[in-house]
Amino acid sequence: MLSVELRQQRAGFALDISFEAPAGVTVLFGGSGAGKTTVVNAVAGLERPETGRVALNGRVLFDLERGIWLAPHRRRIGYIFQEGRLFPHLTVRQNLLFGRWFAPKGAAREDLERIVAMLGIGPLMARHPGSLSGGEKQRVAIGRALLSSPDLILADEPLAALDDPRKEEILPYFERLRDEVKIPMLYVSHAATEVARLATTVVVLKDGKVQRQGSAAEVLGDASVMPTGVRAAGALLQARLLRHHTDGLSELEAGGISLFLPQVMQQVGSQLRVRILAQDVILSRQKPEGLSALNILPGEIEQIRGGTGPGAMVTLKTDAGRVLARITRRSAQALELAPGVSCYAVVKSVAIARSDVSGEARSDTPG
Amino acid sequence: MLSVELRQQRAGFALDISFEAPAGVTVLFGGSGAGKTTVVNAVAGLERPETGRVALNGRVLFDLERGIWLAPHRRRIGYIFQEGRLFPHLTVRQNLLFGRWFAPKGAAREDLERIVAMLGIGPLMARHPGSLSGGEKQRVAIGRALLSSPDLILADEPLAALDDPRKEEILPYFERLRDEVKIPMLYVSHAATEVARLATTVVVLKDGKVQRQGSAAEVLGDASVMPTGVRAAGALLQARLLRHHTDGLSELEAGGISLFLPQVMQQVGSQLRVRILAQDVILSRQKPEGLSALNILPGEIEQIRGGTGPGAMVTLKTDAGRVLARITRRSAQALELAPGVSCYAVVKSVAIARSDVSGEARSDTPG
Amino acid sequence: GSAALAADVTVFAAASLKNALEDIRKEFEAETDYTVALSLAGSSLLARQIALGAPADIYLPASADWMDYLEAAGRLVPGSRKDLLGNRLVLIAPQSVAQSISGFDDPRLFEQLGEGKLAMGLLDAVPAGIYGQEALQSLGLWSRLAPQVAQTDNVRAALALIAAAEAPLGIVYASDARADPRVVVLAEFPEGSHDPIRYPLAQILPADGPAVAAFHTYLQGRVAREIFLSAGFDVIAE
Amino acid sequence: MNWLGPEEWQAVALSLKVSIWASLLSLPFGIFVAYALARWEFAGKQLLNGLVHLPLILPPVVTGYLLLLAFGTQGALGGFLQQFGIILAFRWTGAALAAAIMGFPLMVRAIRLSIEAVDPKLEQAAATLGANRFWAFATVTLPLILPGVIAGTILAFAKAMGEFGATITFVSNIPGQTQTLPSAIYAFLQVPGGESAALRLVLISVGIAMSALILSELLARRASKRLGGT
Amino acid sequence: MNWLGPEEWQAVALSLKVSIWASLLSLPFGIFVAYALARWEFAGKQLLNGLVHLPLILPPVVTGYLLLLAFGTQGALGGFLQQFGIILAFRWTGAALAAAIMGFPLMVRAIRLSIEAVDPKLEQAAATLGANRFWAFATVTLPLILPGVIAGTILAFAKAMGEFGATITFVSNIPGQTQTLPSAIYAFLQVPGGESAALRLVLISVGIAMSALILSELLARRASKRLGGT
Ligand SMILES: Nc1ncnc2c1ncn2[C@@H]1O[C@H](COP(=O)(O)OP(=O)(O)OP(=O)(O)O)[C@@H](O)[C@H]1O
Ligand SMILES: Nc1ncnc2c1ncn2[C@@H]1O[C@H](COP(=O)(O)OP(=O)(O)OP(=O)(O)O)[C@@H](O)[C@H]1O
Ligand SMILES: [Mg+2]
Ligand SMILES: [Mg+2]
Repeated sequence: MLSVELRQQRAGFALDISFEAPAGVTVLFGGSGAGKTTVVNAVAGLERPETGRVALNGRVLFDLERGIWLAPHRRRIGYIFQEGRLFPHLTVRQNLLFGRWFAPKGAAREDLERIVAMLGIGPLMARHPGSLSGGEKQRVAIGRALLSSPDLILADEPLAALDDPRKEEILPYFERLRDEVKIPMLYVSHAATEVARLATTVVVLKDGKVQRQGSAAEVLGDASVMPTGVRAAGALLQARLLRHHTDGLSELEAGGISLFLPQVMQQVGSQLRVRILAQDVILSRQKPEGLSALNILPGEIEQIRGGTGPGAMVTLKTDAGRVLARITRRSAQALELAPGVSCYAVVKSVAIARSDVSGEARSDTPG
Repeated sequence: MLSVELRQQRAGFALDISFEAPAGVTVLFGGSGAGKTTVVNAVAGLERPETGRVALNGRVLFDLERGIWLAPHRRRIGYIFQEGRLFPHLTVRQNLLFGRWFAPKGAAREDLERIVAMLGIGPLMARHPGSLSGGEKQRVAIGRALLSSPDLILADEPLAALDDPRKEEILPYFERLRDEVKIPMLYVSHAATEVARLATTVVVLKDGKVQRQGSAAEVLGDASVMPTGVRAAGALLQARLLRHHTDGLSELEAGGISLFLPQVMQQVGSQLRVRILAQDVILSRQKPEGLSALNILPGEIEQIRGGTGPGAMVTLKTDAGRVLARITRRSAQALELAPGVSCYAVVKSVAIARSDVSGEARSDTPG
Repeated sequence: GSAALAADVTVFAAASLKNALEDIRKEFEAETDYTVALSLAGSSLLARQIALGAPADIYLPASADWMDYLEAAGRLVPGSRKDLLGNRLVLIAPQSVAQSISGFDDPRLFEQLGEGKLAMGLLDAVPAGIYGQEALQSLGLWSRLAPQVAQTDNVRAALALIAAAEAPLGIVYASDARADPRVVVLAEFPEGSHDPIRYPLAQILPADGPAVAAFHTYLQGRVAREIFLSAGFDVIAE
Repeated sequence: MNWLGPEEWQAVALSLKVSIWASLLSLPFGIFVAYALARWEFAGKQLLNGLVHLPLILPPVVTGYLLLLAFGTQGALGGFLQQFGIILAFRWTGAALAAAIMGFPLMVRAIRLSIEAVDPKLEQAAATLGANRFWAFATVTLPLILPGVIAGTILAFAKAMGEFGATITFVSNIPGQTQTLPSAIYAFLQVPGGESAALRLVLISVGIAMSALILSELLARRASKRLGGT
Repeated sequence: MNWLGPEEWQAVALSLKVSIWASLLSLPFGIFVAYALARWEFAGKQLLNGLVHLPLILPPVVTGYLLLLAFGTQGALGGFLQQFGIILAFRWTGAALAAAIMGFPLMVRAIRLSIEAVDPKLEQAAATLGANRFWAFATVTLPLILPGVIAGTILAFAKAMGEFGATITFVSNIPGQTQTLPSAIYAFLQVPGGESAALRLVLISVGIAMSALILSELLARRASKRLGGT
């Protein structure tokens, strides 16, 4: 467990936060200038705040009121920087093993082979960072942080400098990190996809304050705190993988309702989290027939919120969990939607991107 | 008109291409290492290929067989670099006016005020690049290239280093560039969205060869050449803006069919292009009733292509144009879809992102 | 000297004596089993080094001042100081542009100089410069020549200026002038126009061992005398 | 101050004049050579590099002697320059030349390193905006290497303030013309009892050069603070 | 070769020995001082910077004289060192000290500039991986500044090969003991007919220093080619 308490005054910016990060991945979420990097750097010991206290599993990293300030190299924290910061004069192997030279003798050692296999960087071992692509660099940076046997992993927007295909290439490695390696992680991001896929807990920062803290499902379902706006809002459903069909679809079960998704690379029986974007959901009053969409969830409308724009956000209570639907106000009127009205949510299988499904718990064989 | 002919041999890579770029925006599209940067740099004169010829509006920039090689500063080409490459010691204003010092006396001068207003960088004029955000830097870089009175604009993945919100912030400026400034542009990208929104012509490069060349609609509709895969495939419809409704929706007309979209910031009467992603389209055999989706396009199935995965790509001929739908093979069988069968395409208004609609022709008042 | 490499005798001598002293050293080493090391530099520098404990056994500077300085500092072996050599001061010109003059009252002296420079050692610091100024003053030429004097940090540098014909006139030692074919001697300064030029010799405390005494004596002997004379010095001793 | 005689004040003034001219006049050459060494590949690059460093390697007297042979009134270069009324021998101008040459390696080193730290892609960007090589250099690279240029100039200046061997060999010591501070210091050290006078001059010389160095550090720091990122 | 006498060979050998020791022994100090100047803020930083540059500013004779006063057998430091059997004055060790001090500003400059070019964020990264300051420097910064370290060392070496004024003043000019190449050249230039011998020695000295310089350029280039980006 990580407990953080910080205060810091800068021209035009005041940081004053306090939060506790339980085991798993805590995503620090917030817009530019919210203070995310400041928090992470203080935890790592790279910047000294005015006052505050950070403790990790009971070990005090600093407590400025008591005059305690541990040097960064004594904190045993693996930091994954946005720009990688690989050592250009060392090979990938040497970069990976760098932290090991300095790890205390008794520290539990991550197995190099295992990490290398997990990150798929075996073929790069003899190369220098200068010749790696952005995505490859970040994978090596992840490995390097892991192999220093840290008690906590920090990651400051590790994907921000990458383009979409490369992001998609790295995200699964962070999932594996969460599920296989089980080192607590503080992960800075301002992308909802990353929150949805990785977060156990989300801490939303705004202007140096904690605006909200909660589980990923809670925070993502709340369009008001999503800094990237309404397009990123969506529901997180907990589902269990029932079976893989021969036509390439996977069948999941959530609260007794079947969901069909393009093949999910997980073992039958695993618990999954499925993110369904509000804008991908169609609502229907009658049970739809003859539609190509395979997922139809009956439910009852809980809430309708309209904004200034043409859209309305409908919360539908289904047996699978709450589903958000973003529809036009015109449709809401035409269908006479109101709280208490029962209706159907229609979701295409193919609308659920692979990046919106992720394993919830550790599966024994990585996909 | 730009005509390009290049040959270049490198260890493990051979470039041998020839294409003509008509007026408007030509997007050079292709995966990493396809040779895009090599082409653009040769056109700009920053790298000298082994042999080849490039002519711009009849003016020969180089013709290595005839021993002609114009120095970069004589080519009158505005290059927008991926990393901005602003001059760190100059203010934004000085950066913008840099090219003007060197432009030939008689050159048609872009108006500083107009460009600054267009790019929304008025408040930044006195600042230095070091204090700008990534998106602001790129806007200044665009302005700097424009104000050098170029005959051609080159842009090498100008958005690749930005994250999504910032990309979304810059793309409209490139649209305005295309529509308002009318300087021909060669734009390197590997993002389908950018192709869809900007391209007049697309040149697809693969391993140093031109794999395909055609209009944006042709190339985007072809899943086989989309390097980012099937998820980016979609149709481009030509539509005319009919009216703005009071509930925030805009009504468009395409081949006699009405389309409802979230407010489009264009003048009534403008020609627009609307990209409809194949994965956002639901197919129905009966005319759907009581659905929240507002756009329903009747049509006839032209082709069904199945792959190895669970999906199938259905081409539907509608009065508005060809629409692509990506559905599961299971649905295709359940609905008994086959070429010649008539059915309905269902598209949610809100599924059409603002980034998927763009003005086709010049509109007199920018939004 | 005390290190293993060190020679039996270390001589600190004015650099202008290099050729002669090296010849003498060779003869001396051939005749005896002793070895001699010559440390050649400016007289002032050597004197200061000796005052600060340099391992010198014999000091042979180009002027009496610095010997006086060491004597006052109590560094000399009592009774070992002798004036060993003398020298004469000459007026020289570049061989290529020299006009012959009949004496220091010859007006062609000024023709020869023209607008050019009169090269000589530093007037306050280099012995040849000090003697030269004194001589010109006593000849009544100083006030006319002073504005055109170019001072160098040693006599050889002055000679180099004449040899390169950069300066049309110079004042150097006879011993320097005679060896350089690019210069000609126009006139020799008369005895009495300046203090006698003396190269004093002395042993430095603590002079130990027979080698030092032997070389001290040898420098005053017949062989050394021959060599000094042929190098253009006057030999004073005996 | 009355603890310096008029000749000594003259030496101070002359040393300042010589050092300022030496450092400023060699600057364009220093920048050019540094640029060539940093950015271009050409035959004889190593030779040029060696030549630049020569004054560092040679005993100063030798450098002075070579200067005398080349730039004296009888020397080939000296004779050539004389046709244009430029006389170096026995003039303060010659002292400036000697000081410039002795400081040149220091200047070139400092500037070259700062050029190597500037991304050549910025010059490419300037080229696409219409600037030819010269203007791209003058408007982009030069302002960016200003800290290095300042450092190099001041280093050359400081070196010039202390230069003695080459100067006195080349232009000798003529009070008011070529008697710089180091020559005066040397002269004082040659006579018994001259130490205190020499010390005074040393202090003045060190004071001037140190002030220049500290100034250059401050200027360079300010210049590099003005820049942020690309 | 028989165109050099045994004494001259001795001078060549001694100069090499002195220069190698001078440049290698001052290297750790040079790196430390360069690092302090590049990365730390501390009171007296400008003073340290000035002190480092002092040998550049002072006439070499003055530096040598100050060394003699401090490290001579009568000097405070010299007396102190003598207790440990370290004698510098009039020994080749003293020549090495003088050469080291004269070359120190050059070495520090070169190393400092290359340290400033290394992103301190890389050291931060090393710290998060458990490396303390020393190890972060030794394993990250040091390898990255290798080109600068090589350049600085070779510059100091070249300077040492040419150093004359401070050396002859501090340790005199005793053949086989303290007579370095420049001192031998000087002595030859003081007598008629010595020029050709002096020229031979100059050529040897230049040849050695140039080879070292070219070698350093090649080494530095190879070292920096090994690196690519971050
Ligand atoms: N070194 C600094 N000195 C002064 N102010 C700073 C410094 N670093 C950051 N700030 C300011 O502190 C505030 C918080 O910055 P911080 O970098 O922590 O934000 P962030 O949430 O990481 O933003 P981003 O998403 O842009 O990385 C901002 O207002 C920023 O301008
Ligand atoms: N300077 C160079 N020397 C040798 N090979 C190079 C050089 N620059 C690029 N290449 C190679 O040439 C090929 C084409 O590179 P280019 O940079 O043009 O590709 P690209 O299409 O721009 O790729 P990306 O999308 O990654 O920017 C690649 O195989 C690349 O490795
Ligand atoms: Mg940040
Ligand atoms: Mg590229």
